Amino acid sequence: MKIISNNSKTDKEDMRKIWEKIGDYFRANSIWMKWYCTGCGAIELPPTMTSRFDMERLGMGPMATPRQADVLLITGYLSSKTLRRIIYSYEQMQDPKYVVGFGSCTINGGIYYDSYATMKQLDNYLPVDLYIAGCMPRPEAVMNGFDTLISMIKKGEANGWKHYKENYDWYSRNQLHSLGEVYVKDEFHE
Amino acid sequence: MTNPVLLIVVPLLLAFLSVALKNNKKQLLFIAAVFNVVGVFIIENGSYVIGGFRAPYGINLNLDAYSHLAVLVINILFLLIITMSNEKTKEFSTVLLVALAGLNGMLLTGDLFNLFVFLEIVSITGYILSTESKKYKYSFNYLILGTIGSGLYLFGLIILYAIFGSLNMADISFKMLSYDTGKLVVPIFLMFIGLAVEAKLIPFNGWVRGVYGNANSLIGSLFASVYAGTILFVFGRVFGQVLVLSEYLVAVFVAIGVITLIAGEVAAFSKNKIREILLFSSIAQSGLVALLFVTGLIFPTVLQLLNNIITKAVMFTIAGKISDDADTDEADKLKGIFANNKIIGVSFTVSALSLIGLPLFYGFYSKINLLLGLFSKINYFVAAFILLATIIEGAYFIRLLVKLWTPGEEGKESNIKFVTDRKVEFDFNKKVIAFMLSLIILLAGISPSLVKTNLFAMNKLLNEENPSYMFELKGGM
Amino acid sequence: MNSMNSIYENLKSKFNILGVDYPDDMQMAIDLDEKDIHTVIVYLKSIGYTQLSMLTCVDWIKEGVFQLVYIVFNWDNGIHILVRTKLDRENPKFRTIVEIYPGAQFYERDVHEFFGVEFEGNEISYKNLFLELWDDMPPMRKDFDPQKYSDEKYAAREYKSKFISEVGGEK
Amino acid sequence: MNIMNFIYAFLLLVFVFLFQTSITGINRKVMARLQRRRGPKWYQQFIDIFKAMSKSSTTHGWIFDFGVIMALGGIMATTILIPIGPFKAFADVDNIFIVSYLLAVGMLGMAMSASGSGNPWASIGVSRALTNMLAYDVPFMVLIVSFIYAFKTSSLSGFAALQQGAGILGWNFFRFPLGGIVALICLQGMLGKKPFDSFIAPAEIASGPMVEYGGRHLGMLFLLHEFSTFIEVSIIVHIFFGGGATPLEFMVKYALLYTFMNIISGVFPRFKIDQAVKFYYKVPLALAFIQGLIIIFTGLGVS
Amino acid sequence: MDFNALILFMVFSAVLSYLVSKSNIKLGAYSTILFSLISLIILFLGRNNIGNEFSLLYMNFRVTAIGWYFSLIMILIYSMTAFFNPYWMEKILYPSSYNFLYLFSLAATVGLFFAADLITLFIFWEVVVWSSTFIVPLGKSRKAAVVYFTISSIGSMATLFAIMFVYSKSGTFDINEAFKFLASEPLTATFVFFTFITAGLTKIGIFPFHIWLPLAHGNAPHTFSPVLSGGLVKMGAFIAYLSVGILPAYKAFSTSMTIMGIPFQIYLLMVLGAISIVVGTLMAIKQDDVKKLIAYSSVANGGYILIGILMMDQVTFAGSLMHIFNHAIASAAAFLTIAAIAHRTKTTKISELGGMIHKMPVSYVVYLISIISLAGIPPMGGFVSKWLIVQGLASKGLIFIAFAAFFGSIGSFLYVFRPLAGLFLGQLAPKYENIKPSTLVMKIPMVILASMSVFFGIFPKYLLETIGEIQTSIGIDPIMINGDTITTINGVLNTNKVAAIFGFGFVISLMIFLVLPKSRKVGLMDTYTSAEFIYTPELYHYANSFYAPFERLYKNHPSVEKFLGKFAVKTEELGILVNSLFFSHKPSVTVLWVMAIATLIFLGGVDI
Repeated sequence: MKIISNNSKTDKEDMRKIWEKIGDYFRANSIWMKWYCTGCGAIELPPTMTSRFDMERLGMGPMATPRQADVLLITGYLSSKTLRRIIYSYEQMQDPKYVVGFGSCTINGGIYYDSYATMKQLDNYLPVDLYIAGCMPRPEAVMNGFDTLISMIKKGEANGWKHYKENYDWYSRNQLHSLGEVYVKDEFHE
Repeated sequence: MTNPVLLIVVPLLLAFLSVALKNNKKQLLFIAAVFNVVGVFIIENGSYVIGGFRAPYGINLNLDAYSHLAVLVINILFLLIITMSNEKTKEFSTVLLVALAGLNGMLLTGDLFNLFVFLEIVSITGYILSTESKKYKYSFNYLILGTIGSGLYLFGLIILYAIFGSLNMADISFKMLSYDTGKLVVPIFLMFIGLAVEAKLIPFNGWVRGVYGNANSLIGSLFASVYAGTILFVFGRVFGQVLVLSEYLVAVFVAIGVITLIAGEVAAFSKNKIREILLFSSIAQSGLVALLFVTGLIFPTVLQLLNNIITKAVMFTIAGKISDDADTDEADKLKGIFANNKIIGVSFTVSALSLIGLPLFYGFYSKINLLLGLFSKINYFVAAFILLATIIEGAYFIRLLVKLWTPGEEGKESNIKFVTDRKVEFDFNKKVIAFMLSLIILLAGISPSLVKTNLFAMNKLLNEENPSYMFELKGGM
Repeated sequence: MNSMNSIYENLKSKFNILGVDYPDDMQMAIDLDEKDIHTVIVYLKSIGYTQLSMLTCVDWIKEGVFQLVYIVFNWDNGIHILVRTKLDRENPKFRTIVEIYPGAQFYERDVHEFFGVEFEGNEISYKNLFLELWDDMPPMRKDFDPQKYSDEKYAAREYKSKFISEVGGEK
Repeated sequence: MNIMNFIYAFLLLVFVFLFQTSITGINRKVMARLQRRRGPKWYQQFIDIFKAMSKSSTTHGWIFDFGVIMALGGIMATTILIPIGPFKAFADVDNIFIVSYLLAVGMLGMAMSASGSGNPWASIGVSRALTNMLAYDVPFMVLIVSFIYAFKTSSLSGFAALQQGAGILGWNFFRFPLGGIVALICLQGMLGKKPFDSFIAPAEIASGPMVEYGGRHLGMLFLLHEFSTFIEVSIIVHIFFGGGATPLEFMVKYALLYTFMNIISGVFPRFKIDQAVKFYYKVPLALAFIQGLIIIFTGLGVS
Repeated sequence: MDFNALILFMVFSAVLSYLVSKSNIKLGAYSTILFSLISLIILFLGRNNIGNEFSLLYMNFRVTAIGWYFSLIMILIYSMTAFFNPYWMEKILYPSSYNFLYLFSLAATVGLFFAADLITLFIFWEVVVWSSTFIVPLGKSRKAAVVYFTISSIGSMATLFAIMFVYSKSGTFDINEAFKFLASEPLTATFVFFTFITAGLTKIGIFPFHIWLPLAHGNAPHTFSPVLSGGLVKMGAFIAYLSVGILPAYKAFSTSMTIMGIPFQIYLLMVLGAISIVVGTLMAIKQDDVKKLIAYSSVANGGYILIGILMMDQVTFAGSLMHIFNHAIASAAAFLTIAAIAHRTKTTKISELGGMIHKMPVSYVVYLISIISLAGIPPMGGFVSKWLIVQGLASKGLIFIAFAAFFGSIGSFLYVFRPLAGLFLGQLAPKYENIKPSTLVMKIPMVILASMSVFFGIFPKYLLETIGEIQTSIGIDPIMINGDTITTINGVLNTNKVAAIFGFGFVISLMIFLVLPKSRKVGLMDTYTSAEFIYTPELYHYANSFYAPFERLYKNHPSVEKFLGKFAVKTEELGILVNSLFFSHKPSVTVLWVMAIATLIFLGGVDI
């Protein structure tokens, strides 16, 4: 399901420079995931990586740190505490970066729509390039989603990170409204 | 032309006078000491008969190069020590005068029995001086051991007299050459015990710890340098040049000397009080000197003896003064005491380093000659023991010096605030003389020729059998 | 069952027990007045109920009362005892039992955060445990409406088409 | 040392990059097939490297950048030293000690910039990497010493030339079987492959020293990894498998050996770092000493 | 001018600096710099003096090539370290005597290297020992000075015994003639060889005698430990050279049993050197205090030097002589950087520091260059000397010594990197936020030493030619070097080519770096912490027990310090025993002893 991208540019008229096209080709064929295993969707990823579905065919593989990762997979409901960490970790990733929301909890809060702790719509806080519906999508849906993501990157439509940069204040206003503040000093760590 | 007997007679005369003129006893003592020092320079070598009877029946004073040097050094040191702590001499002036006479007598006499008489006189003055520290138990101990020692010496002498019929040293040594030394073990050994008690050798020096440990700056340095020096010179005379020792006896005496050396050093290593360290070091040094005399080395032993008594004079005076003012001589309580009186500190350090035998100090020159002599006599074990003793000695002296110079806990920079709060003021004459002595030690170390020239007389007598270090290198400067 | 009775008789003889209930086999619930909770718990601990399995609070909003439930467990005979008491709902105050069961510290903190029950003597219980930067009344209270809080806090997604409502899922 | 040498050197670098990266791509496919997966395209490694280079990156100060540059520079310099078959960019510089110590420059440069990033995981990774180096390098060097003593030369091409003559059995691997085993085990440590890769453990310490690298730093470090793999494997090929009469022969031997090592690494779990050190100082060191003593005292296999 | 005046000048300069610093300590410190630099220039220009003899009082000297080389290194280290003296004047308790002892020990070391006879050698040896003994306690520990003096005096007493023994046998003290007679008597030669070299072993810090090194270097005042580890350790190497070069060791032991082609006596000492490499490396990896760490690295490098000198052949001997120079500069530079840091932050413990690179970049670069040279990594000088030593060992097939050598050189990567990561890199603690970098005067010596390491790494020609001359003067064939290409039997090293290639590689990688997209500057706290928020840099700095897994492997290792500590306690107990046995206050004990000895003697075969 495609994002209702609110930037006005239609996808026909291609303004990217030749160098960016080549870059997008490389970035499309080699996407490294920073899967944040927030909710119940994380368990769907091992099957997509191992022998049956093998996402390495698409050039995708897991990476340990946000600095090295290209795509941030949000695989489940996001409580306010986890959302703060997600935003901090998203900002640590290198441009161009993409966000993929798994499951209905990221789309509209899912079964936790009325909980006082979980957010209801991910793209208020982060620029989501791709949602994969399902109350946890099966590996086929995940692979299909990744395929869509790859074609989007190739066509240069996965510009969530540009969108995040351009209207950063809109995003941070949403974040502060929902979370109070993003960088908290919690007692357990220092 | 002047008869050396004056060196004995004048102090005795002044001793009796001082009993009469109570209030200026100190000046009399000073006059006697000065006279003796001047006298030494005037007298010439030779044998002086006393009381008309010719040797070997009468008593003669034998003034050769050896005793000339002995008398010279002892009198100078006596004068220096008295001036150094002259505020303490008032009480004991007469005793000191008698002691001065006795000391000179011991060194000059050519007659063994006369030596016994002077030994008795000197020991008595020693007992009296040791009472100053009010620790009568130790003085009593010293008295008992002293009398046993001199008694045994007399007993040995009587046996000798029975055998040889004469008491004159030269006569006895001449007759001994032809006599079978195997038979003389008993008298020689008894005489050895007699002198060993005063010379602080190992089994006989029970008294040393009590007496030296609590002596003040005057008495301490007197015992450690003047008394010890005289006894060792006499020991050298009797056992080095007069008596002819059999192989067996030499081995026993060397063994005793080595045990004293090692035991003294190790005991000093375990001590923490300054004066105790010094007294054990002087026990060790006297053990070393005794064993060297017995092995037949004269010239290097005398050098080592000089080194010992000069450094001990300086160190004991300083240690005595410190313990008098700060009423403790625990090194840990006196951390950094030298920080605020540097001259005393420097002279103490120089004499300590010279005692260890480090180069550029006089001690090194004597140690080299020592080793040369020993190696020429091919007994390597004794040399090895001496070097081992030097290592231990270096360890505890450096530990002491480092404590006294640089205060500070482990792991922190040493600085002024760690200095002990006990105040010690050294008066002017102590500072001057201590510094002058340490200067002499330094100069003698840097250019040993200085020591060589004024020992030239000494040299002629002794240069034939043991190689002197100076001759080889520079071809007789 | 009979061991349960003997325990009950033993307790009944010692303390003024308001009510007893057997919610499950090997479980016994006793209701006590507020002031002798501590004595009972100390007693129970002394006779072998060494583990405090649970401290929780039940919000009886209609009766206007909070009910604190202490569940202690005896490893020898395997019996759980639920010690229950009722607190006034307006300003719920109670004495801490950290001196008896040190482990109660976090339970009291949890109850304080989600119900607002004050436990004197346990300062840590005033700090928040799970919720970060919480700015509303304790959420587990019945009068707290999560739906309203969620809608006001987290913007929901507006759907152009009314698809969900036609299916009959009334909000 | 004229300009031609430097042009050869640059061509050598380009060739090594193309050759080694495609070998890695093929090996990734082999590893996938090992796990019954289809595996990526053979040129996937190229794409990964160029993708990493195309991204933006963050830096933690000048030492962070300088370290990476120095590391890649050092490793490229070492690659230039390596002869490929008969072809050498520079005459008589391929001394084994120069190669192994210049390799250390690369290690030190990366360690410096990793610690400079301020992330404790990077420092833990570096400390493990250096301990690992102490483990695998010593047995290997002990072996090399006995070879130098036996063959009276310490240059790679010299070793290779000595083995050219007598076909397969002439290779040192078969003349000194114990030494060959030790060499392969040490190669596994050098490459940082599975049993001995505790210093880049992704789950434990978030890929160790690489934790803070992104964008161009990551790309350059991938290059570094390719070049250092080439150096390490070609050292073993030269000393133990007779180098290459022609560049093609060298490339085939190289590819086979590297794939063989990858397959081994495919089936191994990961050693803890002190287990790795204990292992290296038991088996390989003992074998190296035995082999060394055999060579020095009996000269068996040298003639 | 001839070197007689040089030694006199140095002694007077010591006295002069004492007097100057009496009036004004800062001026006194600057005078130490001035005088040591002057003596460096005199010595450097006086190269034509080699061969002439002169005498001073009863000590006589002969300027040899190796003596000139050693004293050049020594004065270089002294003069470079003197630049740091002015900043420590107010910290040291006795600044004037510090300056005096500083220059006096320098004069003594130069005298030692030019000694013509064994007595002069021993005199200056002991003077250096006691003059440095009085400097060490001015630092952090008094015990260090005592341990230092005792172990040095153990060594020097053994050497004195050897000198006296040789004199009694050969009749002369002159260095060249004294040992000649040993060539024909292998047994006495073995005895003299082992006793004479003990002083060298204690000074280099070879295995059983190494415990004073970390104590003395670790605790000496910051401006003296570079001299201690860079300079004074090299005196031991000079004695080791004497006992192998001048004393005809190889001729004397030609008949005795050989292990791997080396006479067993020399091989035994090489094994000791190897053990001290391994022990030094393992202990250095464990240290938290940087000065102790560098001290242990001096123990390890001392092992290299001893092995090299003992081999007395073309390649290894040249390697060890060059290593003496490289190690002297590198460890002195490392110590100076640590002193610069300690000057500002008052501590040298790695766990208390971190992120110094942001505050003191120059010391960082100097430290980096010196540790690269210490670890023996190519572009620097250390590599050339270690390469030579390893080539020599390989050509002789000494597999066990080579194992220790490699363990030492790779282990040195570990312990040189520990301060680099713990001290310089990583998080900067807020309390060091506003410290100033090291002053200009401090920077001069550091930069000079670092550039020297680099220069002799790329152009070792100048150094190796002088070493070649030394080798010819001793009578072994010199190292073959023509224009920076060092050829040995089985290996060629052209440092220019290696450096050029390294530069070429560096340029390419720099170009790659610049072509790619720019990167964004980010603070040190903004790192991947698996998404947790962090606020305190000290907690986030990884420096404590850097190699914990490796250190656990040899946690409870037997330590020589404890053994010698127990030995000292034993002597003390013996003293107490002797005290109670002989020196008790009761006269009865003495009477008992008198009777016992009397009966013993009388029984001993006496016939009256």
